[in-house]
Amino acid sequence: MPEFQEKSPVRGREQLTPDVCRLTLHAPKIAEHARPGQFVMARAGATLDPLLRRPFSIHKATGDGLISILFKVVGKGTRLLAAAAESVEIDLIGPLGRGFDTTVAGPHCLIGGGMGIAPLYFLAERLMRAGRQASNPPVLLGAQTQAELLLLAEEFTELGYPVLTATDDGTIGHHGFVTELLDDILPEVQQVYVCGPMPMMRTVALKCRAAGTPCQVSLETHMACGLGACLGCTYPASGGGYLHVCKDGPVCSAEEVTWTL
Amino acid sequence: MPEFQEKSPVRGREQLTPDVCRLTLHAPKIAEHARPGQFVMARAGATLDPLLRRPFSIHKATGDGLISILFKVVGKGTRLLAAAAESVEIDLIGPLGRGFDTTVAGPHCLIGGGMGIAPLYFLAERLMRAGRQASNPPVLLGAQTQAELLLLAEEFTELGYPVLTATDDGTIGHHGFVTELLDDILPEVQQVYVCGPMPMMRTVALKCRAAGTPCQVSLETHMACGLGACLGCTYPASGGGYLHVCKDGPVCSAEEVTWTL
Amino acid sequence: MDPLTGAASPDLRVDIGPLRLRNPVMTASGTFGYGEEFASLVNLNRLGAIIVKGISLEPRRGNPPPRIIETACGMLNAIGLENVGVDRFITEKLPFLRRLETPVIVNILGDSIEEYSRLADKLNYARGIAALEVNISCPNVKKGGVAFGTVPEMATAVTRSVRQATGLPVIIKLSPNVTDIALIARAVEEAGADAISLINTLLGMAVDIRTRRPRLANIFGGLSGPAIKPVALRMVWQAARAVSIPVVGIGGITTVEDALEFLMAGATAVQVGTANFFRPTATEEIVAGLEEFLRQEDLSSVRQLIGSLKTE
Amino acid sequence: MDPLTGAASPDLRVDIGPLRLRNPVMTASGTFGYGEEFASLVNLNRLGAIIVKGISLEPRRGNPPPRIIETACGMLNAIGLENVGVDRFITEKLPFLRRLETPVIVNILGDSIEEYSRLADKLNYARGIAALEVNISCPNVKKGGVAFGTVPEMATAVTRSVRQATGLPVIIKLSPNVTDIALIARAVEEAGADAISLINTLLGMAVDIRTRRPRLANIFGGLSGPAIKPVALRMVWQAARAVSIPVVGIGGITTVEDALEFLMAGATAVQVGTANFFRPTATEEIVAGLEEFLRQEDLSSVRQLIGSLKTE
Ligand SMILES: Cc1cc2nc3c(=O)[nH]c(=O)nc-3n(C[C@H](O)[C@H](O)[C@H](O)COP(=O)(O)OP(=O)(O)OC[C@H]3O[C@@H](n4cnc5c(N)ncnc54)[C@H](O)[C@@H]3O)c2cc1C
Ligand SMILES: Cc1cc2nc3c(=O)[nH]c(=O)nc-3n(C[C@H](O)[C@H](O)[C@H](O)COP(=O)(O)OP(=O)(O)OC[C@H]3O[C@@H](n4cnc5c(N)ncnc54)[C@H](O)[C@@H]3O)c2cc1C
Ligand SMILES: Cc1cc2nc3c(=O)[nH]c(=O)nc-3n(C[C@H](O)[C@H](O)[C@H](O)COP(=O)(O)O)c2cc1C
Ligand SMILES: Cc1cc2nc3c(=O)[nH]c(=O)nc-3n(C[C@H](O)[C@H](O)[C@H](O)COP(=O)(O)O)c2cc1C
Ligand code: FES
Ligand code: FES
Repeated sequence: MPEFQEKSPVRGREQLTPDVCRLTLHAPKIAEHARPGQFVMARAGATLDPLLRRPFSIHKATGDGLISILFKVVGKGTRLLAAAAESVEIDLIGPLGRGFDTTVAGPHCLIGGGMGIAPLYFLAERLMRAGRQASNPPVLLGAQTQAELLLLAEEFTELGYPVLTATDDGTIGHHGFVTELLDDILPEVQQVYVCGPMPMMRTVALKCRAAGTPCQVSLETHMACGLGACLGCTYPASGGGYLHVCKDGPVCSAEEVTWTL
Repeated sequence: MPEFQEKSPVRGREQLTPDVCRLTLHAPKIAEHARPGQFVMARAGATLDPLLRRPFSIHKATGDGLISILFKVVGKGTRLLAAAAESVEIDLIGPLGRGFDTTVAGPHCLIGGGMGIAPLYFLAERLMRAGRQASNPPVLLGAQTQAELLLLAEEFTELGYPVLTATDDGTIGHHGFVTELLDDILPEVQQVYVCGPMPMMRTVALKCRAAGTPCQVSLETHMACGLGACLGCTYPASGGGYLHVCKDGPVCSAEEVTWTL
Repeated sequence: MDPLTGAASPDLRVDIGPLRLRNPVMTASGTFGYGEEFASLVNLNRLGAIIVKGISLEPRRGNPPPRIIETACGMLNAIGLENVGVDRFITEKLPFLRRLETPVIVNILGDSIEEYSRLADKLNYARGIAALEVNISCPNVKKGGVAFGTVPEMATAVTRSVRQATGLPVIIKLSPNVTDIALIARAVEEAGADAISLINTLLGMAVDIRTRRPRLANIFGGLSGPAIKPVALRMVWQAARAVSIPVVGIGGITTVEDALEFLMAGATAVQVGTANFFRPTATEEIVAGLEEFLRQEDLSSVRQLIGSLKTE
Repeated sequence: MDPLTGAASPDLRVDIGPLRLRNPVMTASGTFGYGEEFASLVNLNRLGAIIVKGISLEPRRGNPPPRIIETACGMLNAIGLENVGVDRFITEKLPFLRRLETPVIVNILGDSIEEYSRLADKLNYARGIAALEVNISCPNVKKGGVAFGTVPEMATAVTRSVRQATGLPVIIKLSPNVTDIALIARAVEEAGADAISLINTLLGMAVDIRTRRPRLANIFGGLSGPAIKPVALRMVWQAARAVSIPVVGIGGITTVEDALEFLMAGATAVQVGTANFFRPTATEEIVAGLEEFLRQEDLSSVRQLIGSLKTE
């Protein structure tokens, strides 16, 4: 699989909430080769603090050489990225890792929680493009509060997906966990794609297991390289031993993973 | 002597040459108490790389709570400062150190080389304000090339000082060292103030010694604290032992210093 | 009492052997001068203790410049233990410190066992000293031999001699440039130390590639600052498990989160060093941050955090 | 030949004992996988040598996660020496490496002297290996005892056994977690090492203050990256003065300036570690930068820089 390092100028910056930011970057090679579920390792500026690149799912990849990342400011690295002005160059490596398997037939359900929504947009767009929209159950999107969801929900709708939302504070959609929306839908679907916090993915994975529905999850671990070299990004595999999330994932079958939180 | 820590928003930014920058900062307490020759310890951003504050002479201090620093981008710290956008806060400590003795009577000559011009403007302005302009010999300003000098020379002229310039490349004024301009002037003056690279200050100091004219120099050393605490900023004193430049200086009598370069 | 909520303020007091501190945040020797230097920027009475620049029997000039150089997230220093000497310390520096409510700990250093004990003895007669901290590391001073703190027998000998010479609480400050920190920690505990503090700086070096010379006139310097925090924390944890006297954690501490890491790893108190240079209010901010953290976690005393690290 | 000026290209060749390298820039073990991982980002044929992830007799799973954590200008890792084992290395990884023009150095590790010598023996029979680098530090693996590299006698024993088991050049990779690096360096030189490399990671730790647990499942981790450069440089200088075999410098090297510091301090070659993670082209950039520096300084060979530090 081809991997590229590109110095990618910022071409667009949107502040979705005070701490959620979307950057659009010019990275033609990455954009061309990216598949849904893959990620980039990003670095802003020349400082050695923060030292390591930060992993971000590819949120959008378009024909004009642009990709987007959607992220929440949680620490030093994301703060630097969020502060990057127009035309500042972000150093990207990508596309990395194993993406979603989009070849599975039949109705599918996409479930995103928080920033886990990021890769799902790219997935939804490609599934649509592959002509898979017919009579799909809704995309399920969860977040802490309305502000995080407004724009994103609209974009899924524009793609042609029905959308159901849930918020922790009830400001929009279902008041509670997004996973609670799955029960009604699960019987109709033949494939679940989920990305979000681990407890959420675990709930979805266990529901899918009970229903016998295949489920693909997108894992998060600390990563130093993203290239399979540091062996730092391990996650316990169901068969014993470890998955290396940057190579064996980030997208794995829920059955490959140990769910012992 | 009062010292303050102020989070000082950038109120103005001028790019004099591609690598010389002037920042105007809102630091009312520092501006109020600053005396010519004193400096600030500055820090931009929250990164730990660079770690230490950087010392800069106070270039201007005005009644409206503003101070300016004039600096050349030479490394990480100055690069960060030069990149600071309008209203970004720079963390300043100041005013620090011993400034120029401005109580000396009689005609005086100010000699600045490169960024050593920075504190001399503040000095010139205060000397003028104190009514010391009468029949002064010219301010001598040296730099590598014209671009660095143009605006600064004009500002000294506006203060009412005659200005003579010298550049390494001869693009403006005397083609050669600014110190070469001193010989004609030295006999008329009773006090020399000099700030610039060490070899230049040494030449001036030795000329002044030969002529019996008192000379004040502004020293530069690496500084960790600027407060007299780390004892890192030493410079060999003429009497043996060391000067602590942040407390005993930066301005010293040329006779206090060992000139053994 | 919290002025807003009326709730009792969390208790920040800790005991370093016989010495009770109002809070566990001290200044590290050599990074806070003699206290006065920070008087206009920091409320000195908010600190747990002030540890002054290392004092020797005679004044010392220190090393030739350059003495300091910045490194990635750290700095190297080769000050060479410049100080005013014990006599001028007592007459010129101590009077200011005595007026503070904050205990003053005097950091001492010497070239020989005798020098340490004579220093300890002299300081017995000075009013206003709460404890001695004994620097047995001195990596910056070129003394024919190895540093006291790298050989257990030598560390024992210094500790014994200071212990005998003074009635003040004795904190032995350990060098990190050793294979087995627990060994040295146990040695000084057995020799009578009331507490240990660690780490002093890691021995380092930097080269100027243009001149092909060491960047420090002394060739070697001591590495300090955030860069060394992981090493310091590891050594504090190892030392705290090896001894039963209190351990004072030092090394790269800049924020309240850093301080909490050290307390949880087993430190009874912490010292803030290099951070004083670039963030002079670090100590005060850490004190405030500890109170805040205790409130958030609903704890009544900082002592509940000490050594609270869970490792299985 | 410089294509533009027609001037002879500066000579970057160096000898690591019997092993001649095209240039002195290698990849540090554990930070470059088995080479393939970087094939799409780096021109592997530009490198002086590739040192692969440490190999043991049997495959190892390594430590439970979390295994890595960022620190100030550095990172802690507790990979636990996960590797595919020597057999799979030879059948699965070596064929790719063999096709490169760049020499391959295999980093080996073991739990016992016998394991080291059996590994060395096995690798004798594999084609395409230029040298062995022997990791005697392994701070991450919880083995009842101390690390081989911290006790001169143990370091000597490992060196001897590997020396006897192989005809390949043997580089012994030293642990920095010792009081006296020169002592260990001399011990392994006397035991027959062709070269030494240093430093491996500094033992460190980090605490998660919310969970009050160590951030690494293994509690301890190895500190690497720019943060440790001053310590590494000091040790390289000390080791280079203590032995007459070549010294390979490692620790925080990220830029050509860093590499030059190590060469001047006495390293014959350097290894780039953590920098590969955040700047995968670091090795190539250093090679180009060395050529450029030699041109600027009008030097014909990089060997003129080695140990060129002036100290008085
Ligand atoms: C494959 C993958 C895809 C991701 N996609 C997205 C995305 O699309 N949008 C988004 O907002 N976030 C995403 N994350 C999480 C994102 O990488 C972290 O939020 C980010 O690294 C935090 O960096 P920081 O410096 O702001 O935080 P800090 O806490 O200061 O980071 C310190 C260290 O911890 C690591 N780290 C911290 N949080 C995480 C985390 N949740 N996962 C992995 N490493 C972490 C950092 O990479 C860094 O090494 C993804 C993570 C992975 C592994
Ligand atoms: C009292 C005083 C006043 C100064 N006033 C000015 C001024 O008005 N304008 C200006 O352009 N420069 C001035 N300097 C020099 C200025 O401080 C340095 O250029 C600046 O610190 C370089 O930082 P850097 O991170 O860009 O460079 P780096 O080389 O990356 O800095 C690395 C370290 O070296 C120190 N350092 C590097 N160069 C110098 C230097 N020349 N003097 C002291 N320390 C240095 C830095 O502070 C830092 O600790 C002054 C220095 C002193 C001591
Ligand atoms: C400039 C400087 C001077 C120091 N002087 C002394 C000293 O005189 N005595 C001493 O015991 N430690 C001295 N130290 C070591 C510090 O007290 C502290 O142990 C070390 O810097 C690690 O902490 P830090 O990383 O917070 O700075 C000095 C450190 C620095 C940076
Ligand atoms: C993730 C990681 C894995 C490592 N694995 C090994 C190893 O298997 N064998 C070894 O000898 N050193 C190993 N090291 C140590 C490095 O080779 C190197 O000595 C050390 O990281 C210091 O160099 P640096 O600061 O450039 O990274 C590893 C380092 C890291 C960061
Ligand atoms: S992140 Fe380095 S191996 Fe996965
Ligand atoms: S800069 Fe710290 S004492 Fe002068």
